[in-house]
Amino acid sequence: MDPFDYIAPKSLDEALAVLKEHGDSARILAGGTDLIVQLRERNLPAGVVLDAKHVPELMSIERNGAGLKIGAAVPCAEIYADAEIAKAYPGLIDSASLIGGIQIQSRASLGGNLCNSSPAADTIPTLIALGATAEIAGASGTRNVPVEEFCTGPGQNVLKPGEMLVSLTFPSPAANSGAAFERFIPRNEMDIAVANAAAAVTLSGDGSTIESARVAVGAVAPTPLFLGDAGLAGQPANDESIEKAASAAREAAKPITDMRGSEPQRKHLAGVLTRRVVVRAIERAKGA
Amino acid sequence: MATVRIPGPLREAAGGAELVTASGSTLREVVDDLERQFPGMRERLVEDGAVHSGITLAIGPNQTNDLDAAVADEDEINVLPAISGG
Amino acid sequence: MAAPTKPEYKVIGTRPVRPDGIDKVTGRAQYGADIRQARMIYGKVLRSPHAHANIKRIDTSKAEALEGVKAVVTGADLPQSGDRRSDKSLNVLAADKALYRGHAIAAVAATNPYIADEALKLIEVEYEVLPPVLDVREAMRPDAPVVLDWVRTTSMAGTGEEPTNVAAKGGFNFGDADKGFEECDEIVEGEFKTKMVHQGYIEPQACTAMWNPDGQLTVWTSTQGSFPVRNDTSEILDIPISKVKVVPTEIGGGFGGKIPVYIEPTAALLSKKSGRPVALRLDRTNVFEGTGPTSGTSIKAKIGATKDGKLVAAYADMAYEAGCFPGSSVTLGAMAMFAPYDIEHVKIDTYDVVVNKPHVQDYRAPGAPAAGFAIEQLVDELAEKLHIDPLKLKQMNSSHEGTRGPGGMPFSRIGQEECVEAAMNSEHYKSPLEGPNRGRGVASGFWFNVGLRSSVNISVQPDGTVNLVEGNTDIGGTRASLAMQLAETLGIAYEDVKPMVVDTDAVGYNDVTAGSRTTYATGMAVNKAGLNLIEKMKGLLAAKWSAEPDAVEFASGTFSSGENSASFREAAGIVAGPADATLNATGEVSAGVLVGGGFSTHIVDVEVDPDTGKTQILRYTVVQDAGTAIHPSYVEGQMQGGAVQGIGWALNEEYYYDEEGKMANASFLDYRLPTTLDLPMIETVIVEVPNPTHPFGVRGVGEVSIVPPLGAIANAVYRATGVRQFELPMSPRRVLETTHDLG
Amino acid sequence: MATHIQVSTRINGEDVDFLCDTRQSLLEVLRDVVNLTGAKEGCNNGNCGACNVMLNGALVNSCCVLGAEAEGAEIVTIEGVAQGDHLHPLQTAFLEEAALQCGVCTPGFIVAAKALLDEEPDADEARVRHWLAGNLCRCTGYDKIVRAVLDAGDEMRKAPAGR
Repeated sequence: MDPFDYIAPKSLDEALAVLKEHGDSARILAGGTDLIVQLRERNLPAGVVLDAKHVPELMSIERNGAGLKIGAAVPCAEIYADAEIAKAYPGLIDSASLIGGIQIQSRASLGGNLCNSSPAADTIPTLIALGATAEIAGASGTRNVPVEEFCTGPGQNVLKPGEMLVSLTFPSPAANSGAAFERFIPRNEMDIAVANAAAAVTLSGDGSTIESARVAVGAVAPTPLFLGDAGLAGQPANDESIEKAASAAREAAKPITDMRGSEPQRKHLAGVLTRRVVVRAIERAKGA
Repeated sequence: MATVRIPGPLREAAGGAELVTASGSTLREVVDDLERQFPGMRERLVEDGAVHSGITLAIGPNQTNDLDAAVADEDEINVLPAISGG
Repeated sequence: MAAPTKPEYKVIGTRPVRPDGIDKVTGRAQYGADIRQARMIYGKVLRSPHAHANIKRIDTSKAEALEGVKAVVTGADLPQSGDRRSDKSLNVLAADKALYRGHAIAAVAATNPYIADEALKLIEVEYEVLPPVLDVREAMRPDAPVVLDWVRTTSMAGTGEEPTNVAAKGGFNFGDADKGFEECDEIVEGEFKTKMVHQGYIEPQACTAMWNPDGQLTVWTSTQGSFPVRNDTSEILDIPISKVKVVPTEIGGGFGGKIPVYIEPTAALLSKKSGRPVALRLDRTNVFEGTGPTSGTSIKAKIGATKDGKLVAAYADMAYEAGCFPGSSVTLGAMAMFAPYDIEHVKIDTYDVVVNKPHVQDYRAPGAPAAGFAIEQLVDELAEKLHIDPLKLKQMNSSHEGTRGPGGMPFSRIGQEECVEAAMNSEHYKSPLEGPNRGRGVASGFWFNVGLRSSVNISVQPDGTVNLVEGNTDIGGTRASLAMQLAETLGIAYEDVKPMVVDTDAVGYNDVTAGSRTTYATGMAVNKAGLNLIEKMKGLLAAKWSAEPDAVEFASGTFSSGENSASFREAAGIVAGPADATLNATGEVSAGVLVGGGFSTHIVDVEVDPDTGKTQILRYTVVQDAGTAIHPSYVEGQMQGGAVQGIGWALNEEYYYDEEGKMANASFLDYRLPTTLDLPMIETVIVEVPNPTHPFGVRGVGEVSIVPPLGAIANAVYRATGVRQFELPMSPRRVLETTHDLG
Repeated sequence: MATHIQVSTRINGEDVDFLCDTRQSLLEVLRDVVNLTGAKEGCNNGNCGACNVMLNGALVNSCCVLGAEAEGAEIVTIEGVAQGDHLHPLQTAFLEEAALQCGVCTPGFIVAAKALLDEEPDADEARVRHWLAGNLCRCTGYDKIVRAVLDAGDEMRKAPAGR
């Protein structure tokens, strides 16, 4: 590990100034559960480590009529301990309570998980399904990017030198809507997903029809894969529709074989998990 | 006379027998008697004055590599491959 | 068959707190990496990135020139006599060939670990990369690349002529297997494969070495055997044994993996060159890539029975990976394979095979679990075909006293029948398993007690308590189990014995803490020391009491002669006086190499997710013969711990190699040890059939519990899915791919 | 570039100032700078829990925290769990239940379990197993560890002052 400077700015402006000065060589530290390991094991070059946890915008949770805004560095444990979030966004809780063990969840953040941009990230499919938007700040101002457009390849994303992710904004859940996330891992805890999936659905008032849906699957392509409505919108909320969505997920999956799973296994799981999360999202939409 | 069970690979040297008898009050004397009966057997069992590094000996249920271990007439002696680790 | 009743003990069978407990729950206990010495510097090892390569050139000059670097060593710094260095020495630092990815090539010591890391990057090594040999059966082919050009096949019949990877051929042959199979009505067979797996101890290897100017070397290290480390270090460095003192630290798990030296000679050389104490600690990836796991195996096996369920004949062809040097546990595996069963005709062929992987080491009951994975599935299949309950079939064919056991020698009194019977009578086995995708499996297993050598010193303190000085490092509560045996022998309270593990200069020779031998064999030495002390005290008391020496008796903790009687503590006061602590005794034992035997039978219920192939353990019971359970809690702990290691091996653990011979999962993230959330409580049933070779009837309990889980879980998965599993691990991926057509 | 940094923190209730290399993890600082070696390195990448400490009231893997992040923080390590010569109920339960064999994972388990029981002394087996899934033990099979934590919870409910 090469030497680096440690800086803990107290404001967003100060943080952006540090990024401007150091450009590419600055690494942003949130929970550190990925970054510190990468600095150590992959000798990731870093001139400066910028600890983002003292920047108020990155550490706050805000609610207003339009939705929910979670600072990029807020630890997962703080998110799932929030009763209001748990009630309104159970799909998010599925993800936040699955990352690593308790020790990881007390540090790891949504923003860190997104910026690490792993194809197998546990929160990104959920962020996509929930229609979350990433707020990115840079020297030239702020821009907003839908999460499904954030990742561009394994470990690659749309952030440019000098930019940092500030927060994630979630629209308020519509009436009769529900969301769910599930991943498949060989053990019951602590593993990287072999495959994962998230779905959010809004049902008609009588619960018979799926009015809209957003489905995403992970670990089956170079980036988490947004499947749009996976053919569910306008379809009856029944097994046949769900099976078609599962089939769409299997078709869309273009996985690789590695030590965590084989190509046919991952394609198969993309279907299984899509079916499971759509079923649970529908149940939640119905208030079950 | 103790009974000695000869393992497959050594049977040719023992005239093909699986069970042979040999006299002696210690393993060393038993080996000496085997050599008398089947010339060439000693070098398969003993090297540099100790049990051959490729084998282990057992008197009844107890393995031992002590050539001075006592042998009784009713004992069965087994010749085993050497054991690594444990 | 009822287990024999055991004598009334006062201390044995109770559950006291271990003497080293407080230090271990408060963070004070010092493990390998906790040693701190004045002016200590930090060592790091450069490792081969290639599985098989000739080393053409090593240039360390830039590393040596780096500010803060105090020493650099390579294999050229290790002494050599003859054509080449010993395998042990070559494994510590390579010579002209890298034999596995992770093979140590060079090492540095610097004033901090970051400088040491930087120095490693400055060492230039020119490799000529060779094709790696990674699969045991492939390695046996005549056209396979040869890993070590000096290896010839050895066997009892002699030594081969041609260079080969098959380092040894062996086996056993009792009765007439060909004829035996002709007598069988039902014959089942299969070919089974297991992958290399690691012991997975949580503490990485760590040592500190200090080479004094007078040539005296002190090594603090985390090891299962301080004396073997002393001997190996002296041999590899070619220095007198008397110049090496090994101080064992507390040890954070071993399971067989902390027997050999990997870093101690290197740390010693770095200390000699730098004149400073050198700490050398492995990281987790080093541990996976650079220390010895257990063999990957390939076993072809066949067994046959008559239609009424009598096992008649068995055959096995067993090939075990030895890693980069000869010496796998295949012979032990062969000896353990059929041991639970009384079978007249047995033939086993064994092959010890060199491949481009780390040199294998012992791992809990080395060689036996893979053998169990094969035989226990075949016995289960026979039971199914013969419509006999699987435990009933085991009961009908159990080994017992007098059965020709491993290697041909007859068993003394053993407890296989009692274990099977206890399993049949267990609440678990009597409770029906209901629900879809669920299955129950059972399996038995055998492991030896290793005897070997132990020695202890005991001394009576002025207050009548007794210090017990021993040399076996305490991995799982042996300070307690040894103190309890001494207390029982002397008729005193457990709390009146103070056990301590000391360095190699301070006590007689002790073999490793391994092979289920410490409570067993060192326990025998402790018992002898106690008896010797009692004899001494009888003589001294006789003088005080003006009695004949043989007129003093000792029973139930009391010395007596005529009118006189005294407890141990009183007697100590009488013979030695309050200020005199010269009363002492020693005990030594040199037990057979492999003695006695322990058996175990496991029952497991699983549920297999038909969508994902994932197996969940619903319920697990371990039945095991402990001979006499000295400290039942720690006996249960061994039973539970071994079972869970077996569960990990069965379901998820493996060295996952890429084609170049790189282990792709060399971290605790992807080498998947079971977690709390993967397991239920592990139920235990301790059977006690006293071991006739031990004064208290102890059988070693440390290892056999890892033998049955692989077969038991495979049998349960079969009952849940209808598909037999021939390869480990039975990961979700494998179960899914063997139960589904995924196109 | 400042390769070293001065940090003021509180460890086990005492003010501690230290100078560390910016690269040093909190685990390295505790072990090599402050000389508290109770937290252990098992994996150095957040997958075994042997290095667990409390950082500002949250359970963390100290191998995945920079020493520099300890500025102004409140840290509790295994060395701070017992109060003087008074063992914490978890420590007593681990001893009485034989919940350790080699003991190298024990500090992490006790720190982690304390974080749970301080908030939820009535945690049941399922909750305990879920909470401790980030702590690896290779010796015990976890049975006796889970029992010890459940027993300690009972004890703490009976005598809350014992916390």
